[in-house]
Amino acid sequence: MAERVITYSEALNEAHRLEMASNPDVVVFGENVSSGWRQVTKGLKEEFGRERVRDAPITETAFIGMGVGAAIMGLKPVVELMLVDFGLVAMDQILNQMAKSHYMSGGAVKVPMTLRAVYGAGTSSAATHSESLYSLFAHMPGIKVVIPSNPYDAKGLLIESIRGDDPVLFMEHRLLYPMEGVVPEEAYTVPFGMANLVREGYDVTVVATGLMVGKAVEAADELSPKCSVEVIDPRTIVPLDEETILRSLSKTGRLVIVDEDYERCGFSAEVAAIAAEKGFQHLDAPVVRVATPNVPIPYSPVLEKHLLPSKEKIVKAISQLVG
Amino acid sequence: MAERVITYSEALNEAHRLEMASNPDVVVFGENVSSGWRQVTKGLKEEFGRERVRDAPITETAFIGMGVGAAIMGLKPVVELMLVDFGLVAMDQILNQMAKSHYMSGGAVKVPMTLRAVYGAGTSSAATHSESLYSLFAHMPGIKVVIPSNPYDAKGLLIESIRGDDPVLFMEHRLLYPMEGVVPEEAYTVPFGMANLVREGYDVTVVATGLMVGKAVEAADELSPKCSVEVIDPRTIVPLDEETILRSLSKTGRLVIVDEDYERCGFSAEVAAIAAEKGFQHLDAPVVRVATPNVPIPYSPVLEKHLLPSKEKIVKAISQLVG
Amino acid sequence: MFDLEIDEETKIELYRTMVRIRTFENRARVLIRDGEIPARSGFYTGQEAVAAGVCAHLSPSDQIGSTHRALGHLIAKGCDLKRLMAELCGKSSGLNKGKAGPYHIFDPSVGALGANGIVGGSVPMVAGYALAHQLRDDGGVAVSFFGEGASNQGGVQETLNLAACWNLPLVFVCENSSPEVQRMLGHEIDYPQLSIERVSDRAQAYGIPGATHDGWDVLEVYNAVNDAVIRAKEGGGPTLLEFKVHQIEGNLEGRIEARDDEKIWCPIHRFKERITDEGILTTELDEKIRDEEKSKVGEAVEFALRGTVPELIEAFKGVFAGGP
Amino acid sequence: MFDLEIDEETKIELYRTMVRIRTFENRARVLIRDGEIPARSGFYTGQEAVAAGVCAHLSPSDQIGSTHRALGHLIAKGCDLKRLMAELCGKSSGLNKGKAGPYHIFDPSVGALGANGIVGGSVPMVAGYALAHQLRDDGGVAVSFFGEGASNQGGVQETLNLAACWNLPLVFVCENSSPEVQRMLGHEIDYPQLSIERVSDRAQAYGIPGATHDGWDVLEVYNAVNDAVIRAKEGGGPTLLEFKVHQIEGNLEGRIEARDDEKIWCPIHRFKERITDEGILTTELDEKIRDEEKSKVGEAVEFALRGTVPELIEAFKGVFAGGP
Ligand SMILES: Cc1ncc(C[n+]2csc(CCOP(=O)(O)OP(=O)(O)O)c2C)c(N)n1
Ligand SMILES: Cc1ncc(C[n+]2csc(CCOP(=O)(O)OP(=O)(O)O)c2C)c(N)n1
Ligand SMILES: [Mg+2]
Ligand SMILES: [Mg+2]
Repeated sequence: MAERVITYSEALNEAHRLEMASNPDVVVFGENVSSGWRQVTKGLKEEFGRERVRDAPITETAFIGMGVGAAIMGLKPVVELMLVDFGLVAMDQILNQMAKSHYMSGGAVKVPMTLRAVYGAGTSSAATHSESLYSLFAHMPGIKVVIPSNPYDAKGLLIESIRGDDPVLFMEHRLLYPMEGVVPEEAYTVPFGMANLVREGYDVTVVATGLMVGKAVEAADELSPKCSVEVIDPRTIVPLDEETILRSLSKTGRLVIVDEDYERCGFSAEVAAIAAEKGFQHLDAPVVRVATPNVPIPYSPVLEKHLLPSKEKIVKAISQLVG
Repeated sequence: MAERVITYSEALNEAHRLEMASNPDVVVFGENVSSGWRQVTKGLKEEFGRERVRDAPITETAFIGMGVGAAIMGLKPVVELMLVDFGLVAMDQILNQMAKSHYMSGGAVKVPMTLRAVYGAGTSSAATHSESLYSLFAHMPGIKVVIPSNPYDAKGLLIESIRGDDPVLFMEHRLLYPMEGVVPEEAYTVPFGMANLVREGYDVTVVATGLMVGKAVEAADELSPKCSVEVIDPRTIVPLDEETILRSLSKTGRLVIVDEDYERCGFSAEVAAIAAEKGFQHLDAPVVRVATPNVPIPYSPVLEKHLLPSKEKIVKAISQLVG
Repeated sequence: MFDLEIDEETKIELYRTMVRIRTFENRARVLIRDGEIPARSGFYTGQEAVAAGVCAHLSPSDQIGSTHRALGHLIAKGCDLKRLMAELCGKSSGLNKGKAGPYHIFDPSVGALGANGIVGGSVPMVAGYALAHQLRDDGGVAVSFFGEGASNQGGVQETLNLAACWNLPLVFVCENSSPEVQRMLGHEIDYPQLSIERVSDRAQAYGIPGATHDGWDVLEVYNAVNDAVIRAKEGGGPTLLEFKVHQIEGNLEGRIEARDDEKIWCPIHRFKERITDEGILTTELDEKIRDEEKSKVGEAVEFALRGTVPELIEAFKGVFAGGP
Repeated sequence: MFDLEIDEETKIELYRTMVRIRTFENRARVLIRDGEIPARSGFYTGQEAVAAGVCAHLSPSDQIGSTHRALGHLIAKGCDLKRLMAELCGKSSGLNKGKAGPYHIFDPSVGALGANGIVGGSVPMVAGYALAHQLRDDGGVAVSFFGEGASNQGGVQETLNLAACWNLPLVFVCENSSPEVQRMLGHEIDYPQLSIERVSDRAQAYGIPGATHDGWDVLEVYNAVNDAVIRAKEGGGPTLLEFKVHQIEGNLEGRIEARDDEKIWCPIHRFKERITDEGILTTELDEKIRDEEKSKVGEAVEFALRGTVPELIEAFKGVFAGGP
């Protein structure tokens, strides 16, 4: 039987439908989620009804907080943040109430909530519509941070998020929505904290997330066979599969981190720090970060492109490191 | 003439008074800032009047945003956030509007605003009243992040913040308020981006901020003369004086970072990453982070103490590294 | 609103709840002084009528969201006094293993979800409790307590709109710590917190019913909440109730009565006079209630002090429910 | 409110401003189609009367804060059309060097401070502009534009309270993109955004004056704003004005008039009829205005296209004003 190919956004839509069909506690809300224009949530209202799929007023604090409360009551809310940038108006609900209620309560309550957020640059949308920001959420204890880089992972990780007992920030790069891939029709899960070894290699380890995974693979293609590049996609940055990264490092001795988020105090810094702490004996060369520099994303496409990590920058970083 | 000794909070109060007296554009607002109980702002209303010193409703988004607007108009607002934790309700105004307006406008507007925030653990105040969080602000481009560790720096850095042209997050550890030190009576500035070499040493470099500077020095005392510890206080983490850190590293070959903020994607990760990238050739041993682990701060004093960085933990980290 | 016929038993219960709260808080003050409770926090003294009058209408399957001044709400909602006091003392026998402290207590077994250290922070969450009742159609209701300071917070105002748009079974209870009293006492206020006198005047801005009452009169509270709870349970949507309160001083001697000059706002004093006049409360009964509550609180203190501090390894446990 | 005697010149200016906005936006649509403007954004078509009627009362030393749908506000406030169009095209000759794009334009020379990509994001900042006027006692005023969706945002509601508490010289202008029209058009709305029909009903919740007007009638806008601006300048504090608007389709042919079925809400069409009836606008004058505006916009397009893209080094410049 031919394997079925669908897009990343279709995979996410399917994950919603499967979980909503099998569990009446799964509810969906956010801005315009019932609109037919929204690829990930379209059709849900028609299939599961206006009670379980609701458009919320443009009040992220109120509706994300409502998600936290609903989760504490045992529902499984999947709440959509139209863009991760807009989450900044609701950070108390996310970083305090959603993230910490379980711990603060000594385990008396759980917050099984999935907060989906679109992210990413590359569309000339400027400083408040282009960010990644996952490092902000990863910095704070209590939130699992998930960044699928392909349709298969998107579906499996979303189902895992919904079924799990913890608050999850689920990040979807908007430029990945049209990406196609083989996706099984049935429900399945991709576990958290298990990196994907996207490509084996021997000379250098590249850790990349989200949209950057594809760029890392392109860079690896371009450098092959001159240089053998191992590409690791952590899939979840909290929890992080340090073992797979360190094991790879013990083989290659070289590390490049490709991260669309800002560099300073970002995920790329964290991986570099782990290497410097726990992988030091393996390191044969300086660690290199290919991240977005500490600059707001400008509107001008040429300026934007100049700042963002790219295949070319990855190739250059690897070449300098290995060459 | 005997040098004058005052406390950290008195130094901050004096900085306000000097700048308000010399510049009518300096205005102060925040929750209860006119109260006689508030050490840093007390007496300002009586001296400079109710127009320039105002208590604001408990609406951080509104009054921080108002500060941004007032700064764009050429005033020099000094806005107080009672605790940095409460800033989470206003992150859009801080991380988007305050931080990015200058860049986004192509330089057409400036935001010379100082956002003062009390921070820090150690008082059994639990998860939403004990955090450091400066890494969240440092992650975002456009905000200078200042953390004075003693009365002299507190006054000089605050005056520099107020006089400067950029938005500043000014972090004051509450346990430092009673700290005494020699502080000149006149106005002076401490420049940003220049670390303070608190203590010279040859065996290991310790980078520490805020309250942790004192703990690092205590640890150095305890280890001396067996082990010679260099202690560096960056004073501002944005901009960061990488040079001083790297120079020290080239001498010691060993690096410990002591940071009260959460470890993951935190300031300690950033310094470790800089070492792994730019100081790799100097590093003789793994970098060590002594930071608050990725756990919300618990109420119980024993649990809280167990998590926080301490002199003992610093001593242990250094001993393992050097020993 | 019609005046409910409130039976004697209910009145005595209301009185008892208020006495319990005050007794508990006064003992907590002593424990703070003695260093057994490691941090200060907000007290509810003077506001007892609100918690008592509101929670008398709720069952354990109804929820409340509370504030930094939560003890009254938690006690009125039925939290176990022993485990509550142990929590304040930071013991592993506390409701939340000593991790919460006064600002973050959660007790789902009685629907107390939860205290909150962020002004206004619990309010959006309460909308989620109400949403769960609405979706399950179980006739439950959720109550959101907050102060007049909190009433201005963005999240609170957003939630008023959202609850109204979705017709959630929610009662907003604003305890207005009485600027009018502040003014009577001659406190200078350069800039007011609130641009209006009555928080409940905001109700119409969300198209929901609202009213202001004296929060020092427990029967007035009881009556007002009755209507709002019935409306919510019957699908009539949210209500915004405001109760004026005056935060009065507690004491270390365990006295139940307020200072003489505070008696006009003291809900316990006022209600005692009333039900004494009505012949419901006799001196003997009053003493019995006070003794009983005192001994319950005494047991709670003993329990708390007997408890052990958490094991150090607990610090790292429970960041996630589903590991790792 | 009394009806102002509005002179002919002012009426013609109002008409001209509206024509300018629509002409500009229609050309921008073409540039988007042609890829000269690299991203889509919100347009103001159908709302021109609000920007024109409001900004006619403001001088360059008064400020506005705007939204994601800013072009109308910016043009009415007097932004240079050339540098505005160049900004949309991402050119270094743009108002903000091509870094802002449609969502973040700032032009302090005319008090346009600024567009904003975050719904409600500019509103607290406008309180700061107003505060500066109040402290300097310079008789200036600040105007905050936002949509009915934004009106629910926490920061917006907080700012209403703050502005009222501090009596700031601020006019809140809510453009309500007309749910009543949506309903007339038969759009199904499961859950409303707003719990009330009229955003201006929230004014009394902050103790300030408020009123709702037709935003498709530029004279009605002009009158309403006149009162609010005078009140603010005279120390009477903030006002909340709501204008109903209907967002209509623009076009690529450069037509000024709306589609036939949209004409009832088209402020340009309506005002043209009115001032034609009044004998103020003749066919010749109308054509002259349109030609003049078309040619100004044409020059703006030329200027924009002639501009160069920013030098790459610019990307890293200007994160801080005071280095490094
Ligand atoms: C977002 C936030 N800002 C500020 C504080 C500090 N704070 C704690 S209680 C309080 C006053 C709250 O006033 P109100 O809501 O009226 O409650 P009351 O204390 O009068 O019961 C403040 C400002 C906080 N905890 N959270
Ligand atoms: C905080 C935030 N949430 C969501 C968005 C996405 N968004 C942009 S415009 C818009 C609708 C705004 O509605 P309204 O305020 O009525 O303005 P209108 O578009 O009708 O002019 C939304 C939801 C945003 N930019 N910012
Ligand atoms: Mg109060
Ligand atoms: Mg609208």
